[in-house]
Amino acid sequence: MEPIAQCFTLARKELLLQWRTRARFGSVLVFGVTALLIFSFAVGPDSTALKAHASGYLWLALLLMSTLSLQESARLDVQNGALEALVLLPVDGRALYYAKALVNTITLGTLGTLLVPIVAVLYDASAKEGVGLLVLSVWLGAAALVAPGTLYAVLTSRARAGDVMLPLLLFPLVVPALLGSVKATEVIMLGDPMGRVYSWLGLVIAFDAIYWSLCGLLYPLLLED
Amino acid sequence: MPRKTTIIGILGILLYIVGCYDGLLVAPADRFMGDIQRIMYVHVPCAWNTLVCFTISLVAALGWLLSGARARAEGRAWKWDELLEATTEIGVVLGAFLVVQGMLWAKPTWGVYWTWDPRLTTVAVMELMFVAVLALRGFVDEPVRRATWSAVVTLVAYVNVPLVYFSVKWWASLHQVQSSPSTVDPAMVLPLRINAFAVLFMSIGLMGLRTQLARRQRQALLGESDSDSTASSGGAA
Amino acid sequence: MLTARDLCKRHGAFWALRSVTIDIVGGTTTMLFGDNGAGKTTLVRLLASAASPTGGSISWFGSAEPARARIAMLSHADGHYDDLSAMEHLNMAESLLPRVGPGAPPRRSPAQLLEDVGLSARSGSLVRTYSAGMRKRLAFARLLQKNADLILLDEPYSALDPNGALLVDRLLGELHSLGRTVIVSTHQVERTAKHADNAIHLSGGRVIWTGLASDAPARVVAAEPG
Amino acid sequence: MTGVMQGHFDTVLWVYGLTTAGLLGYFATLLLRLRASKAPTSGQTRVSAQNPEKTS
Repeated sequence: MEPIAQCFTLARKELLLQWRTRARFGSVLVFGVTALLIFSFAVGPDSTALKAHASGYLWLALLLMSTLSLQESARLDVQNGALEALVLLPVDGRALYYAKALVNTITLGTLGTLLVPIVAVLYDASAKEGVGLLVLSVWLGAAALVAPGTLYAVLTSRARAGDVMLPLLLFPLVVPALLGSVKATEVIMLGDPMGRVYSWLGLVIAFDAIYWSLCGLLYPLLLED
Repeated sequence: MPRKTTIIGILGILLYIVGCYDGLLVAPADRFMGDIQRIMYVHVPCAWNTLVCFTISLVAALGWLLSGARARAEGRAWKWDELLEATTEIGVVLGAFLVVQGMLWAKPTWGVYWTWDPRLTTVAVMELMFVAVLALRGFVDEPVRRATWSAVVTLVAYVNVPLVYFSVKWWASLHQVQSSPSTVDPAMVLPLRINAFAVLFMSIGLMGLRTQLARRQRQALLGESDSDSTASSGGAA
Repeated sequence: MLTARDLCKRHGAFWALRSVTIDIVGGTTTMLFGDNGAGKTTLVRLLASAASPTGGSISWFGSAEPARARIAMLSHADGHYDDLSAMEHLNMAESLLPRVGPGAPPRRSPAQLLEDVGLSARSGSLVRTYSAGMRKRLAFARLLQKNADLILLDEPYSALDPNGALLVDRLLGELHSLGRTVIVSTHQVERTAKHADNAIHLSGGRVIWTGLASDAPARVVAAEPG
Repeated sequence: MTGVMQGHFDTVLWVYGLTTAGLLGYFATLLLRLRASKAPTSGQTRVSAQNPEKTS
């Protein structure tokens, strides 16, 4: 069974697992909303400042949620040695990676999309350049967090102090994608007279391209015992 | 008999003394920035050598990942892992100096300790990424797994450095133009070059010591004595 | 079929296996026995290519590369997803496994496998709700699904009730009659000996005796208990 | 040593001092750590790292 077909079977399994553990998805979403609320308390009720930095808060919340959902999806595999059982089946390491990264992106992208209306309400933000573009920037940024995140999660879920290690490894790495996403979302929300949104999105897409390919190559190396 | 890397290290220290003397007292002050510009003679060499160290870490990571099962089984591959641990730590130490120097330079020049200057911000992010590699090594006990995992993370982090630089450059250039020293007077190039080699030689000396320390720690962890794996990785650097 | 030369494996400073050399003939059932910490599980994992040796070499079916499609392992960790059902596990594996070659025996369907291990009644409920014995039965089903030529069982009798143990007896007998090569590590020496051709006694990471399985129980009784 | 921004020589000294202290300090810590991790006793038979049964 060549890797592509294996990848779809594994993706189906991942989606089924995410559906079965959707209670956790809900709690991560509530966590995201709580984070958004707390940012406003941290900044103060000055609505113009909140509105100006709404995209920053959205991405901060997404970043914090990403570690939670990435860690959980890795834990499901490591628990009971399920990942090893698949590796010995044998299943191609890259198929394992892309299936998991794909479903992690769907999860994080959905979480991000659900946060958008909440950001709109809390910070009186609106998408001047269109909601479609805003959701696209959310999904591109989510994919950028997930590519290295999935690679690191399979590693930190088996290391001591893994829950500290994942953000410690992931956050500095995703700085370029974070800058691109925050700026892209910002100009989408506040208006983009000079049309710079595509250059920012281009930065995020470049990050995606590099890490979706590199991490796919490196993931199988982490499966060897 | 001190190993050849230690000799190079001592040579580096001597060169460093000469370079600093020249930079502090002999080279002419910069017409606009005055004496503060002399910080360049330690700042720029540290910057170059930080990148050199992390580049060697990349090579060491690739060396380990591409080493065949036979090389690993016979212990020849450990020298890559030791080199990675050494150069990553030295790179992080030099990077820390860079950040401190950058801040001490920024305060008198721009009145704030931290400007979002793309170079300095890239160094800070690079520092965090490679500190995370060292932290990861601290949390994994099994040597083979630790070697493979840190090699993978080093690869992923290194690829990110140019990306961070350009994205921060775009992101910061919206606020203020990037500052760089005025035209470099030839008399200023000499101390810069001396110190560049001085810090490089010192780094090599440090690598010699640090790889040996890494090997000893691994052997202590594995409870083995001075086994055949050391014969093959004698003078490591 | 399966040979290992000077196999060594260390975890930190502890040598789990000290230069073990074994030669397994195709179609035979070999029993590994010895106290806890003798290195049985480590040896099983190395032979199943679930771990790589610190020293020494293994050759599976004549090649240094493990043909994992032809090797199946039952390990302590059952490898299940708590949030999937037995049927879902087998259906997933069915679509992941390579298509059966022209000459090879056809694979049993998930339903048939669940029938054979006595799990058809609960095949739809999540593994989370299964008892230890039921989880083991699912592990057997997943193991049998592959029709592997080399089968490694790490203490198959553990966590099983009496009729579960009967199931293992039937399984060992069936694999033997199918001419599969089986390596089973166990503490139930007497019971397993009935199904095994020869045996290897491990202690302190070394092979201290090899011989016919029928002679094995005597060694265990002779050795002072504990 | 003329220069528009006079009087920053002390900052320069600080930077040079800290960098030198850092470099020499790092050298010193490595030497100390090496001495602390005493060289393996060469008296022991040289056990192979790959196989405890074989002395290399």
